[in-house]
Amino acid sequence: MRRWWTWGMVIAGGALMTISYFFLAAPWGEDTVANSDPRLEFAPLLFVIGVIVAFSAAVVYELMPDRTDE
Amino acid sequence: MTKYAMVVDLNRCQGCRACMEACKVENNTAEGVFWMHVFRFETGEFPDTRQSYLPRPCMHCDNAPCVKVCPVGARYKREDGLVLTDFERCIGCRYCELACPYGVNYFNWRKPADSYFLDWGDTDIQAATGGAIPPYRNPDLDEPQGAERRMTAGGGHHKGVMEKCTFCVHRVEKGMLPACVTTCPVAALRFGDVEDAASPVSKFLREHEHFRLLEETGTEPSVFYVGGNPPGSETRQIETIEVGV
Amino acid sequence: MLSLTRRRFLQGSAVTAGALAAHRWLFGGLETLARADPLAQGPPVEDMFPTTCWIGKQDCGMLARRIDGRVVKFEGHPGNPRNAGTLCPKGQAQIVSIYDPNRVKTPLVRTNAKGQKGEFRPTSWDEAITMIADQVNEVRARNPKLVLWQKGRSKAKDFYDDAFVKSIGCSKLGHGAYCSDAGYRALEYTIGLHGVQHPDFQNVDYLLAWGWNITNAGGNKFCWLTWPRQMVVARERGMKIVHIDPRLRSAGPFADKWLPIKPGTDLALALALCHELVNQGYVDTEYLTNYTNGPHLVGEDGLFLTETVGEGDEAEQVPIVWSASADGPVRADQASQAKLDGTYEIDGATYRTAYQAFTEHLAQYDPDWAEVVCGLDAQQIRQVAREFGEHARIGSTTVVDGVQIPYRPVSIMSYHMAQQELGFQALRAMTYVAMLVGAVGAVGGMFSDFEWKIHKNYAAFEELTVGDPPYDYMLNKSKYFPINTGFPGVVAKVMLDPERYEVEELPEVCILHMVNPVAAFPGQAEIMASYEKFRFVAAITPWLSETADYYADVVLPAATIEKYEGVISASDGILDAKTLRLPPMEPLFESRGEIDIYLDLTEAIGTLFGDDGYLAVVNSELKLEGEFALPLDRKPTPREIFDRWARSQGLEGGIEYFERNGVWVKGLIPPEKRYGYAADPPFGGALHRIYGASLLAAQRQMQSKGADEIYWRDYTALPTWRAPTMESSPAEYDLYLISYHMIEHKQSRTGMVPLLNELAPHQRVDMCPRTARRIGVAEGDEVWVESHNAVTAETRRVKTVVALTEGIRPDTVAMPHHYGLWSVPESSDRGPTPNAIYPTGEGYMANTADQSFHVKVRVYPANGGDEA
Amino acid sequence: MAVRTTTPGLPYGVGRLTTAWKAFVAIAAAVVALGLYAFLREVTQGMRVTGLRNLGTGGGATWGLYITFVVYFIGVSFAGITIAALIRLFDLRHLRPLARMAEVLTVVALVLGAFAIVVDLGQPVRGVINLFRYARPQSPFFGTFALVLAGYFFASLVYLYLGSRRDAATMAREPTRLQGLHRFVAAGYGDTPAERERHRRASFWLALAILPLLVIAHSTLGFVFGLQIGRPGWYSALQAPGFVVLAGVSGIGLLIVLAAIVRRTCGGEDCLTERVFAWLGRFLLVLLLVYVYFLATELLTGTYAAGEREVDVTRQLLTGDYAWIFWASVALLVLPLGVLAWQALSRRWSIGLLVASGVAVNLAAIGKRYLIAVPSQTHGQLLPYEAGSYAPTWIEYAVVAGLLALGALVIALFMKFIPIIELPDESREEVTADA
Repeated sequence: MRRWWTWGMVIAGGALMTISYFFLAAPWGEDTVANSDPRLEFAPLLFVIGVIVAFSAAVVYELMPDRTDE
Repeated sequence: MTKYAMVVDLNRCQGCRACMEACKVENNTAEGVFWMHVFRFETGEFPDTRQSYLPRPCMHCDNAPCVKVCPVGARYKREDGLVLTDFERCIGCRYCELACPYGVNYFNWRKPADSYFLDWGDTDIQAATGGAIPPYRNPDLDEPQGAERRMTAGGGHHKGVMEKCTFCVHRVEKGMLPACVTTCPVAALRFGDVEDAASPVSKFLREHEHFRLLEETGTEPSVFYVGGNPPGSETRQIETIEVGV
Repeated sequence: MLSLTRRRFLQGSAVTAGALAAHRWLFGGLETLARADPLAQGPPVEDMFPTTCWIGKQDCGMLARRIDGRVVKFEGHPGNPRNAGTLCPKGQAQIVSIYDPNRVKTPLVRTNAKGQKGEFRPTSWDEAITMIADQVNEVRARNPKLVLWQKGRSKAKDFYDDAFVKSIGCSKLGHGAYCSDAGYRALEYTIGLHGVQHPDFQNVDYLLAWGWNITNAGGNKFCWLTWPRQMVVARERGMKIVHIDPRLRSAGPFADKWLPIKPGTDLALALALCHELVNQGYVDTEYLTNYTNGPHLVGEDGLFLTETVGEGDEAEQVPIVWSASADGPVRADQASQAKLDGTYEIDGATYRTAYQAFTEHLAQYDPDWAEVVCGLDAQQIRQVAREFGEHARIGSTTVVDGVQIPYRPVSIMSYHMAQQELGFQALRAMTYVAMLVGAVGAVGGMFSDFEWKIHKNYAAFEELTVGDPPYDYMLNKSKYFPINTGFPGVVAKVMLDPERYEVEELPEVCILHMVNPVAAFPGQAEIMASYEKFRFVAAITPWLSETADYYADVVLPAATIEKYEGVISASDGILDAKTLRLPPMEPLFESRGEIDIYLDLTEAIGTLFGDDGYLAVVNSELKLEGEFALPLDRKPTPREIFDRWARSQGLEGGIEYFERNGVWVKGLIPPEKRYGYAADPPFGGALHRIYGASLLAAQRQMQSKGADEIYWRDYTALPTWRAPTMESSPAEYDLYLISYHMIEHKQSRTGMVPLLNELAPHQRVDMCPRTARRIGVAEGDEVWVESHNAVTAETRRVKTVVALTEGIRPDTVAMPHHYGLWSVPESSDRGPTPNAIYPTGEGYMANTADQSFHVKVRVYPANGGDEA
Repeated sequence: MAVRTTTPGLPYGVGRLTTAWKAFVAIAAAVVALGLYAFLREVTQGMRVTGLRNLGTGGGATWGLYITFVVYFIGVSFAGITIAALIRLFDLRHLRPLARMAEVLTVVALVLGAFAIVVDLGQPVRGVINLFRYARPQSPFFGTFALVLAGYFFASLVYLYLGSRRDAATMAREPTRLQGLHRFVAAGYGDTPAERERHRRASFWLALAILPLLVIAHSTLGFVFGLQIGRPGWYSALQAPGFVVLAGVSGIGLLIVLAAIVRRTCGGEDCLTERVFAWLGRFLLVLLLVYVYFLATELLTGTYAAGEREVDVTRQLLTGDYAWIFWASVALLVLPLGVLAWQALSRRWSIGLLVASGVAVNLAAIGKRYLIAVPSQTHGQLLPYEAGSYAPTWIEYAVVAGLLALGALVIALFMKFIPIIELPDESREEVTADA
């Protein structure tokens, strides 16, 4: 359970970072006109949220109360 | 497809700085701001002295460093080659100014109302102008431009945002020439579509040898110079503009 | 627009004011355009209204872009031949002048003593006008000439101010003596045209740009903008420019060859060039024989051998020439094959032709001699002479519009060359350079006007009358200045010491029309002292000029561009065109156009109506006759005056034609009018004077009436070199000071335009780096520039900053002739004007009473306490 | 089980407000207020109140003191997290007393860094909004903003928090005004072996995740300058590594100073032993050596084969307007280097000298950051503009002082809630018992 959550958040956070950074933020490449606008507004915010989620995993990992004795 | 470019004929330029003045009035730029600047140069020693002039608008680079570094995409490049500043998005970090090797960016260091030479608050003036500051205020600058409908630098002259030469986008979109080009008494400035092989500028460029400034930096400027030489290490500036802003 | 109306709406309640403040703080306070009428809905009303430039010299055509009736920008008028849609920096910047809060807003009356910073009280137009009228009438009753009307800038046709002068019969004083008058007189004397040298840019191949400030100032007839337009095209055609000037900057990159001549030695160079042209055989004998007084026989007394023809009043002196066919003396008007050169015996007396005298006179002036005098390289002088002669293609002709005309594609462009002690003679000698190769009035050759109209002075100068004292205060027809156009510097000296000049009556009332002598004229000290002497001074000016500030009893606020003025020539020398200045908006404040002012003033004086009144003169000046004539019993509006003029010219709709089109292009100037050779009679019938006998005659009269040498020494038949007076200053005054015009300013009249001050903020002294090293100063250092008057041993100095350039002779320093203002806050603290250290009067003016802008100075660091 | 501490009540002065402390806090608060006032003036009147001006015809520098301190603060943050991470990774038990103050230093420095960026913006509020809204990965600025200020900051925060739980739990047993807070922070930490094990593991992986982040973060900061071909003196591959190392130097330097202060004021003599300082000293020495080497190579390239404008800028540093700052900074780097080397060789470490070195290298760091930012603007124009000049106004000094004071204030407050030194635990006792 604890592991599930932890890894879940790490992966989710990482995914969010990757996606927002590479696909939702201002596009890369030659298309000069387009790339002044992010594909999705507030994509950078998503990136930051991704960071937060990923690192929060550690908190969850430690704070999650034990259900049953291992 | 259109791609605008400016061609400066250094064989004609008289260094009179009328273009600078036309720019200032057309775009209502504040004290100490020269979106168009004309260098006056000198080389050699008496009596073998050579003097020359070099107008310096924004280069509207195809590979514009300012566009690259802008953290929020306020500085953008248009399909038609114009490099503009969305002054409603600009956060005033001035990174573009540092990235630009030509020194064409001008930041609004203070409130526009404080930056226009004289006291336009004068009641008699106000009565005549309805409070426009400056009194020669150009309404076009307050309108969004282009397909993007973005407020290009020039409008209300925000405090704390970056601005620069827009190739007079508000005129160009009306089918007019930039103010500097129109006013040049000796037609040293030319402007037009370089994608269109039949356009006068394309033709002129084909017929004349030309160079661009600081090509080694790979910025691919849209401003071409015909005649004369790029400034070298022995080039001295004379009659420099001293700005007290 | 929207956000504006929102803002205005928000300002309704205090609550939303807070919200607004927050919004502004958050988003940086977007300032949007305030409309003339804040409640106006919909997009602003925009239009383009034609008018003409007001700030510069030549009144370029303009379109005023108006938003809701407010002017926001001036564009060049595309249809105006002079500027074809373009404008110079001043033309662009003048928009600020309209809205300048520093303008004189109401008529002012002085409340403190003169000779100091003025204190004024605002008053009504009526009171101001009445005060002036009373003063004028009081003096007019005794002697109208004691009213002095003084004019600075010439804007448009001067009918409305001339009419004032004529209708009240007062004296008129212009500013030409500081401009190019000596040159105008020289050309009127030599070829009969009113103007100085300029080329036929459509055809010229080789141009001597002689002191022509190509990149910064105007030229003959046009201001800066039009000449360079033609010059750059000519260069692209292959024209070469030889730049003769102590400063390179005036030609910048356009000098193909630079002759950095020593200031004040242009006469020497001109003579040397003539010497070379003659020696190398570049002489157009056909022209010289047929169209100049070269063949006329000159006796040992230096005067022409003449024969009296006719009796009594009909009697006239006809010069004699030596006829080759008759091999004897023959009347010039009957001679065939007159000999151009040679010395001949007639009744035991020897005579030589004027041309012979000229060439013998030239013998002393070879390039090696000039090398020393002018500080140039003799070889370079020879080369220029050769190239000039070669390019002249003597003997060739070409066809223009079906007319065959001699083709001499070499010319001279000189404008303010006359502003030197030897100006008059220098300009004559320079004209000879063109005359020797027959380039005057030829295709591609030397011009001085656009139509071959002979000026009345040509005939007048045949007999120079030297009258007896007492003289009038302008010293007209005096033993001091037989040729004299009216020189404020002389008037000042006369007013300070009338006995010395044998003058009895001095002017008492002065009306300053758009003129600022205190700041704009050299000899500042004398000028200022002289205005103390006026009993009453009235000034018509848009800004409080320094002269008005110190000496005006009444100041009338003149409008800037927002007024009617005209008629204005829009010709570019090729097309003939006319335009008017139309007000793009109502005059701001209580200011008014000059025409309105003079209508009221003459009405108050009582000279507006009637057969020799103001309106009558206006009618004659504008040639308003019959139905177009102004009725002489009703005060017209300026618009009506120009409407009648326009209709008299056959223009549909009268003034509305100009309100619609801005400019009236009449068509090409035909070759018969442009080219002297093609004119009928050729050159307008004026025989070109290569030998000035009447000058010599005048000199003898002056001597006989006891004038000092300093006055008569330059009245010589042939231009004769002598060292300028300044050369006798002590050795420590080791530098020449010259002044020049910057493109960013216009004399003293743009000092209050902030947009221009931004480009050229303050005074400076241009100096060669090696000179600076010698003096021990660097770029930007403060220095004293101290001038020395070689006649009075007086010294004057000003403090300014060093500007280094390799484009100036090491023995010369230069200062822009602008700045030195103090009355308008915007214009003050921008450094001194060189006029404060230029001496005026004897030794520093030409023999024609025209100011010299040359003086010896020393320059030394201002650091240290030598405030002595 | 009672925790042995050198003082009665809560350990390391937690919860005890001495007059000296109060005075310090009062002064700091006052300076913060001053800085805030200066900043508000800047916001209302525009940045004209600063000494910054446009490049080129403006004849000034558009980035100045603020950016200098952005770079400096973020540099400082380096130290904390590195030390902490190293301690976890290599289980350097004797250094554990340093861990928390290091972490606090990091978090605070990052906050100040963020603020320093904001005060440099012409449109501060809009800046905060638009960066989250439009920030472009293509802009080196993005790296600084997103990676450093977000990721890096949050990582350190988590780190700090998890590390504090145990001490919070320990103190929560004492019935004090802070009990509630400590309970909350402890979040039910029972110090069971399982929990300890989990904490050990979590910290290990965090540390592992942070170290690369760290390098990236400081490199991107370097790229902000290093990628600009248009600025002589900036365009250099060495910028990034240079930034990382100088960051370390300033960070460790400041950590030494902080540790010394804590040792003096919170009675940490028992655990902040000379051994700890010696280790810091050696670490600083190594980083210094590396940096001085970079400096030399940088100078060489700047003078030797460089373009004419590069040389121009370098000349300004060596002999021109900026020479005094440059040589002062160099001295402040080389002298400590000597001192530290001597101490390392003689194996005798004086905390006083270490603190002096720490202060010195930090001044040097600030100087160097300034020299990276400014001269390339005033003397680095590629077109022949006149050389410019830049002098900060009192507004800028006040704002910067305010930021520094803010940092000091936060740390001072923190010390009164959570012990700035990790409490010793049984494992440590066992170690000492065995010894």
